[in-house]
Amino acid sequence: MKLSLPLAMLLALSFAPAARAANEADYKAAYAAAEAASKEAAGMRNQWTVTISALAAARKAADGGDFDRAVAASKEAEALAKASIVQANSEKEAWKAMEIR
Amino acid sequence: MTTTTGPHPTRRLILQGAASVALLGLGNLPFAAAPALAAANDKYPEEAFKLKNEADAIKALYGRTAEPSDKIKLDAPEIAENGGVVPISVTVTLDKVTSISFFVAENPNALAASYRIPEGTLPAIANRLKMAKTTNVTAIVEADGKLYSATKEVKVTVGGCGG
Amino acid sequence: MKPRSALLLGSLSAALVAFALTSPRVVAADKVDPVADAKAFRNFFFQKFPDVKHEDFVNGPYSMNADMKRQWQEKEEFPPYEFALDAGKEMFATPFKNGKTYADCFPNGGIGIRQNYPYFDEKEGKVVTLELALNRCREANGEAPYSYVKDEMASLTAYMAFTSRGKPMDIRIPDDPRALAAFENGKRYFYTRRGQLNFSCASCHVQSPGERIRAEILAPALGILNAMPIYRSEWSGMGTTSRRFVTCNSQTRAVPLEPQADEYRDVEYFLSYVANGLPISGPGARP
Amino acid sequence: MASSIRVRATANGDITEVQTLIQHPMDTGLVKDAKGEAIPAHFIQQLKFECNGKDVFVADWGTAVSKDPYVKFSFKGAKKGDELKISWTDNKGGSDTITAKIA
Repeated sequence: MKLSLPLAMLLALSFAPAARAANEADYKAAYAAAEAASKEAAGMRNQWTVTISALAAARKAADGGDFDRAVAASKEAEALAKASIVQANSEKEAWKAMEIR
Repeated sequence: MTTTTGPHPTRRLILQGAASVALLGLGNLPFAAAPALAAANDKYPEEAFKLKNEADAIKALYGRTAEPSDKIKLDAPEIAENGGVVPISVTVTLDKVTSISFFVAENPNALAASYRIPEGTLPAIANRLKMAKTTNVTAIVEADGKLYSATKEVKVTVGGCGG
Repeated sequence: MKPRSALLLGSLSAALVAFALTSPRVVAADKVDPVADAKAFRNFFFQKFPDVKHEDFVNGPYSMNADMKRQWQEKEEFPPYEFALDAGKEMFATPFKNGKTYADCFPNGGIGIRQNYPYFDEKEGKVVTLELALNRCREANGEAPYSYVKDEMASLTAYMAFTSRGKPMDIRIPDDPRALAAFENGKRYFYTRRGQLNFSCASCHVQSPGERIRAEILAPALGILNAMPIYRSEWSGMGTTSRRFVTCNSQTRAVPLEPQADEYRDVEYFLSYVANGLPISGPGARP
Repeated sequence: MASSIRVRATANGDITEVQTLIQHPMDTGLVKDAKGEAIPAHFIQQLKFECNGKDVFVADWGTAVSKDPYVKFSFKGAKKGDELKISWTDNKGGSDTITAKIA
């Protein structure tokens, strides 16, 4: 039982900085970044359906005022959009390896 | 062959009597006793189609249980290509067959289809049924007042009942 | 969902990097040679499936699995696309408001010509598919175009395919750099991985035809469009080539392009050309 | 409007083989549409075949019969040119009838 006290404090400390709830401004910034990446992927005609659903989830969460989830969803959307861009770029040459010759 | 108009039950029975006599003329059919009443009525077996369990449905439709018979060749795929369209057919080498029905054990309602085989119609049917999931398909044949059955498992990967 | 997709994301980018490194052969910008490509493409399938008769490849999954083939043949006795076929025949004969019919837009009255589609239109400098030509015919005669993924278009192409049944696919590539570019673009699209699942058409239809993906047996890419349009039990309805491309994209979690986008027209051009000589078997029935 | 019933009846010798395909949704009532509401059950309950004034085949169908249902059977006692009357009724009181000549 004695050990758990410092452990609990340690945990609380590590969470302290992130404890501040995300607010609308954080969401707007995260969402804008995600949307930009998504548009770039669309420009390369290589969008993923999961990016779009993550963006929608972010908007829905933000509408509900849950900015923590909205930011998280925006970050996920951005990551997915970026991955689809990496895929599009790498496939510019990679497809030839699969071609039947 | 008498061609009377206005379809109603009594006309059907007279016709059947007349038909079997007429067919006698063709000489290839033994004189058949009037077909068993249980499955000859015109009424749509509403109750049987509502029952979930196969045994109850068979009892509701025919009033007794069936015994397996190797005279019923039940043809169904090993793995259904799609649960919504499963081609199932049956060929029966019993004689005086009056009714054939198909049951899919674990469908929402076990009884899928029931066919009445009047005099002169061959006891062989092909149809396409829906199957909710991997389960047994059973063909029940009523011949000369007795009930026979054949069963085959059909694997289903995509359920056919939708929803 | 979040931890799982992050994990998937990590593994995906790692795989991509590894993949890019391992492809040693940096291919010199070789000249586009459709004839050689087609020969290599067909030999790949003929060698991979030596006991499948060449013309049987157009039957897709049914050329790969005997039990499925039997179920298909039973369905073919009285196929579910019978209604689309009759509807298409009727629509083909019904004149537009201006009195013209589809027969006036197509060579030979639209009968027995499906095997020449898609073709490369030298005026437009692009590939024109049968579905596109049908809608252009409607618009030229003051009628609203049909949706590329709905039943009306499927009925028309079903009837036109039926009138060409058995005829060998006969796609020509004129000696025009834009046509060669379209063929190459189609080939590129066919082999390009897309969607979060990171599949290309080839991942399923070249690497693992005959195997199952969830409930379905994968069709070989050779002759995969010869049976279009198809009645799919899964859709319990007709599907045009456009509908098939769009759904395939979304199944790999890639956002589909608009129907009849250049890439779709070019990949149809590529897939049809490499299937030259194999019989038209549309309209088809599929799982 | 073209009939919902397609039929092929061919006689060889004394046996006539009949194949029928009927255009009908055969909804089970278990399927939900895009908006999540259940599509009400709508299926053919009885399908009758009459030839020369006699019932040659009667089908009682439930919700487990496939969409655009198909059935094949054969019967004796008819010949080329005879008329085969086919009629169905469904659970919503819908129905259709056609008469086809045996080929």
